[in-house]
Amino acid sequence: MIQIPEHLSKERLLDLYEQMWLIRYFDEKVDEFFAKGMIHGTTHLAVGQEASAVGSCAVLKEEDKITSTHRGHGHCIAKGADINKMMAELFGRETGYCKGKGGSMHIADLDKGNLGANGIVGGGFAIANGAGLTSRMKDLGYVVLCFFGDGASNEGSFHEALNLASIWDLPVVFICENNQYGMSGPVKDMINIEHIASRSGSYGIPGKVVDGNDVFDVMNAVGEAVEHAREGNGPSLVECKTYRWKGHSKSDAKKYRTREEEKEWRDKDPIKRMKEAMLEKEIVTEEEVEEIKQQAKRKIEESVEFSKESPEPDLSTLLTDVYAD
Amino acid sequence: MIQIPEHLSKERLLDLYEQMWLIRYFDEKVDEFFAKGMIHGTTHLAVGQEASAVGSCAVLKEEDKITSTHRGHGHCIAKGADINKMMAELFGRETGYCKGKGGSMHIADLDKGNLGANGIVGGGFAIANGAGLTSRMKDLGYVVLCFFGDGASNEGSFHEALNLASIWDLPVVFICENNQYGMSGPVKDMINIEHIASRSGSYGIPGKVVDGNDVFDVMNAVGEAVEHAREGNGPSLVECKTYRWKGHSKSDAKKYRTREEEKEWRDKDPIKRMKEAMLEKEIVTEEEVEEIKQQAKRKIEESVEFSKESPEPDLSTLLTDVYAD
Amino acid sequence: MREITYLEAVREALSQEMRENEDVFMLGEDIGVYGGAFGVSRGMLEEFGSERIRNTPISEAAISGTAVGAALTGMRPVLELQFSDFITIAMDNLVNQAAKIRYMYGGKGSVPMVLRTPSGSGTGAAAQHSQSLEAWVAHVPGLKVVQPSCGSDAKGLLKAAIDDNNPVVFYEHKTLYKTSDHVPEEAYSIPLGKADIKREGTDATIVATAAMVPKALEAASKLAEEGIETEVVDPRTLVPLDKETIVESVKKTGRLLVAHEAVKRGGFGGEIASTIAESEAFDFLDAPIMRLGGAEVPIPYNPNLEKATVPSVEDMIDSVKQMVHYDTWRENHG
Amino acid sequence: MREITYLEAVREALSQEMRENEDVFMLGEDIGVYGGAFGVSRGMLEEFGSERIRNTPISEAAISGTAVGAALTGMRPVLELQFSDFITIAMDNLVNQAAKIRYMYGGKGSVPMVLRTPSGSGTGAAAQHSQSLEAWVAHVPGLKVVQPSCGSDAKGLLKAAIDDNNPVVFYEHKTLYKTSDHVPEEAYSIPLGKADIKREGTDATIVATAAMVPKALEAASKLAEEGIETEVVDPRTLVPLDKETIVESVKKTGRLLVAHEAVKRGGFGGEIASTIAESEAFDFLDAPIMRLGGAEVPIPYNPNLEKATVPSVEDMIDSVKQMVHYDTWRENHG
Ligand SMILES: Cc1ncc(C[n+]2csc(CCOP(=O)(O)OP(=O)(O)O)c2C)c(N)n1
Ligand SMILES: Cc1ncc(C[n+]2csc(CCOP(=O)(O)OP(=O)(O)O)c2C)c(N)n1
Ligand SMILES: [Mg+2]
Ligand SMILES: [Mg+2]
Repeated sequence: MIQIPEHLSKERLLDLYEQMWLIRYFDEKVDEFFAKGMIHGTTHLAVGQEASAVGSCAVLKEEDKITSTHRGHGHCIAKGADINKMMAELFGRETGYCKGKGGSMHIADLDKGNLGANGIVGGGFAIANGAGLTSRMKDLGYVVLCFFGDGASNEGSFHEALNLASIWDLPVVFICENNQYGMSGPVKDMINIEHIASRSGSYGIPGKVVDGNDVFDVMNAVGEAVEHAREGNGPSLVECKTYRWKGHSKSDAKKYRTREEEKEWRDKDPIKRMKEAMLEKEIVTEEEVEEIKQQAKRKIEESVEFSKESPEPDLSTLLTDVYAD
Repeated sequence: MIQIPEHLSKERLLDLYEQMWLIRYFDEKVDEFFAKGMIHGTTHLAVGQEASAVGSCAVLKEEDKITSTHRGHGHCIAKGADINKMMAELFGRETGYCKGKGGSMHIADLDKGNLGANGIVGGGFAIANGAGLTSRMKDLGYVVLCFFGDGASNEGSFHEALNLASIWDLPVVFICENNQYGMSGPVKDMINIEHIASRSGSYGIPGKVVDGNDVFDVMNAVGEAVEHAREGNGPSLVECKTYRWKGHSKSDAKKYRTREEEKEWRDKDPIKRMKEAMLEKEIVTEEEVEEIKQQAKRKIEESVEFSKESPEPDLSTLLTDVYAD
Repeated sequence: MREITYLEAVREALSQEMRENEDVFMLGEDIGVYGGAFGVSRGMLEEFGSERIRNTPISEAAISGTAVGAALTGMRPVLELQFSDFITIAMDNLVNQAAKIRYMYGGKGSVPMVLRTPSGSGTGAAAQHSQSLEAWVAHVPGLKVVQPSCGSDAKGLLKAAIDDNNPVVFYEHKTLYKTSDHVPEEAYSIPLGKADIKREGTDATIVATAAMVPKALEAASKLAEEGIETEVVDPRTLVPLDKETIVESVKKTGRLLVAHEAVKRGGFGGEIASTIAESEAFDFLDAPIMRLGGAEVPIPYNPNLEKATVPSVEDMIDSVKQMVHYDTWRENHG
Repeated sequence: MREITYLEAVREALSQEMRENEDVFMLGEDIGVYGGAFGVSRGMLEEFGSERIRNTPISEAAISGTAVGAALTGMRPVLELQFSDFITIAMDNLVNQAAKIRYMYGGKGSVPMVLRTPSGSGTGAAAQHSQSLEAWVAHVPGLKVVQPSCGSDAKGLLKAAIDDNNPVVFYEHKTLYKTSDHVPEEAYSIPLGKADIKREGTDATIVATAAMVPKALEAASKLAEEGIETEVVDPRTLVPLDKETIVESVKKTGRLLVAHEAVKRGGFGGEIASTIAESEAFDFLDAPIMRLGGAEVPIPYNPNLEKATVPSVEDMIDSVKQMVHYDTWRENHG
């Protein structure tokens, strides 16, 4: 049974719980639309990985920032995004976050401190450093969370950025969502050590492994790392062990893993575990959690309506937004 | 006092001793010519670092390979290069290793297993992997030494290559010549841990620190790593702590370090230490070592004569050698 | 003759070469059990095993450099980059190492590697997964550059690329993967540097590359309905470029349109247009050379916008007509 | 007016901007106490301190990406890459991130960064330290590209680049660093996208970039001795390109030679030549447009070979004469 931190109010807990459902429903909806051919391009779903996004962002202040990945819907929602604008972007509509120009892999919400998803694996590491540098140079006090996958930890950009963040004491927390696979490459074949968090040793920074399907474990570890950064002590590396339930992207026969393994991980459903912990402690009732779940579902459905009703971008917008004035 | 391994014959010792002097005289000659404007371009001298090149290559078989760096004359000599062709290349002559097309940073001696110097810091890591892969796929049994500097260990290519070598068990030994500085960047400011060798921990491979100014310490450590690789156990990382006596390249006021520090390291002269150890153990006489030294000097002077007498490449060669047939 | 898809043709060339030559092997991300991002290597792991179909970590710098080192020491690696946009991360190994080694070493050593990679827009993959960056590599001495426009060309050109002793960048266009044509079953080679005249004509020449070739052919047949006979030349390789075939075509037709999907500004079309303008064909020109290329924007996600970035059949028709009616056109516009 | 070197002009622009604007800072390898590989930032650490003159590890991917992230969040980083050849390692951050962020995000955010880097051959630094790769970045929508040919331009263009809200690649030519000209002391800005006519003429136009500009001027004065008046146009920025000034010049002279040091094949000269050929200037051409560019080789080390890779003053003179005497020339050669 997972442990609920004392300081969290019921309201806050339900808020986090709703975020988890929003992420799950959002991505399941997207999955459905892709299957039906209603949205084009590609997408990467975070179903099963909700806790690392929600737990990490839960410890942030509004002015803190994140950099996200190709699998970014969860981070985006957890950092407070407008679901309607997200869904509209996937529909390629003018009302979307990127006016239909970006799509799933490029949603950013600069006002909320989300510096953007990224289609380049490992593309966010150094950008996070840059944002951390701004915080330091302008004395803004904010911290940056940099999300990345197990696969991304084999990119050179990981190494260069963690080293730089360390020697410059940048306020960046590097959060590895180790979902056991790259696209198909099993982390155990691609890395010769047990924990990616141990790579922190190459940079002289703290490294910690957490149960990525336990939203509170994530909160504790990331919370500590964020405080460490905020106090000027530099970066940390936190590894969340988790699993993606769906295929890597829209077309994936998942031949690289077994159905048993999938089932094992489904049993560690982060949403179910959070719910059970809250019920066990009698913080909430079955009805209350059900209501939150339904509310999340409704929000997602509304976002679909909003998107469908939104206009396509005008062809005249093709050539705008390339250069800033 | 440094320890001479039992198994080394007097002949072998004198051979290694001569190599050290060849490297020193070669690079001092080059230094002189650059100062006089007799050779153009730029160059990076290994004076003071002779032991890491000589000690590392001393444990290799003829068919083993190396990848070298911008500071590559020492590696090249230690891997058995023809000094005349090296010097002629620096003079840009037709008789040089590269027919005058490459210069200091691009000397390669494929016949002797030197896969080339490299003007790109970190450029050799993955090339070494590739050569190691060939050895494995064709069952050739050779091992590859990959030389690189402390600065290069902050390139992403370091990380990616060591990870790949580890998971593929490639027969590559990564040899860091930590001479305390990049061009001017002190390793202690650029890396937040004491030993670069500790970075081996990120890849689950052996890492070892040696006194890079002790040719025998280098031999022992690299020898072990080479055997480890040859037996199919994969890569290792060996860090040789050393120091370059000269500036980084032809123009360098060396403002980033103190004269005291320079003196401390000069006192650890790898050539002098080797000589003293041999004399102490009465393996050689003063006269013998002096003769070796003079012989090395003569060879370098001959190489200068050879180079001066060699013709410039014909302009018609400009367009050849771009593509292989 | 049987029809197979472009994707199958690529796979067949790879498989035949691997059967033929022990030194050929493949490396890349997810090319093993997953079969590659687009499925090109599906089934190859089963036939060739994991030593020759090498699944790699997500490390484009390492895998490209490893290919260089393996090639330099006697293997013939075929590297797959999942999207040609990621060449940005492999660029140093390709440009500063692979392309230059032989020359820097004074003519010693060679780097017989092929970098295969899917390029182009049209799948909704947006700005970082849809570029056409072949102009970069075509600018680099030491590299060869291939852009097949149909499966039968892809098969023969890929064999030639693997057999070549130089680093070759081999672009596979994503939207062509599912197209089919007649592809001989046996292994064959199409020499690098030999353009193909995909359709003969007398009134204008369209030099088109990759996915622009089928569009040019469509434009040509529509133009034929109006009595304009367009010759469609597919250079197939940008380096080496078969200048002669293009020059001869232009000498015959007197008009040249160059069309590529890559961004027009700085695209290889400028090279082709200028080369022809500098050649003996100049005096045969009855109208200025025209170029069509991608819009000067990152590729947008929305399908309509995405489509609008790329030259269309209509754009080609309009351009050819403008050239054919250049004198009249000039009077009206000039 | 006082004369200072190109190198000093660059340093002065940097220093003045840094005094003016707190958000401007520099990062790069060895730019601190060492003063940068070519000495551009010498003395700046002392004035601005190590927080604003940030000495970095040898990590081109990290430092370029850090510049992107800092720019996106409100700073104005000026990144120095020691040699422009190393852009290969920074390419992903430049092309897939910096250039595209604003567009991908639907017009939100901007990336006001400058990547300064020395390019070109002539110093014996050989194949991996001598390239001219500006055509790559000029092909990428979202980037701006500057190539100053003298100190006074460098100073004004650098200010404009730093003040610009977009990622700008600013090429400093190594062999120009020691050249001197009259450079105003106060800060001033030269707009990006404004070509400069370095010499007026009536018989032919040479569009030359970077180190080719002084050569073109030398060629022009020699040609003048023979009565041929050559106009020398320096675009100064490839993106945006001042098409108008070139078109007007060609309309006046009727002849165009484009000269750059970069490898001719796929160089930006093809873009300039084609753009002009597509423009209204076409009808004014009295001879085919000519291009001079670098030989199709990696840059060799030997000084004579190295020199031979780059267009010479004589090459320019010959080309201009060939254009001027095109009709006679054609009779003899055609
Ligand atoms: C530089 C780069 N290389 C490869 C890809 C293709 N790709 C997209 S996602 C992915 C797997 C990433 O694995 P991981 O970092 O573990 O993240 P996950 O997908 O598991 O969340 C790959 C190979 C890419 N987008 N960018
Ligand atoms: C990719 C790249 N970045 C920067 C440089 C410029 N440079 C040449 S040598 C050098 C320092 C290298 O330091 P280190 O790896 O410690 O080797 P050392 O020179 O000390 O032998 C630098 C920055 C380069 N050649 N290549
Ligand atoms: Mg993963
Ligand atoms: Mg060093």
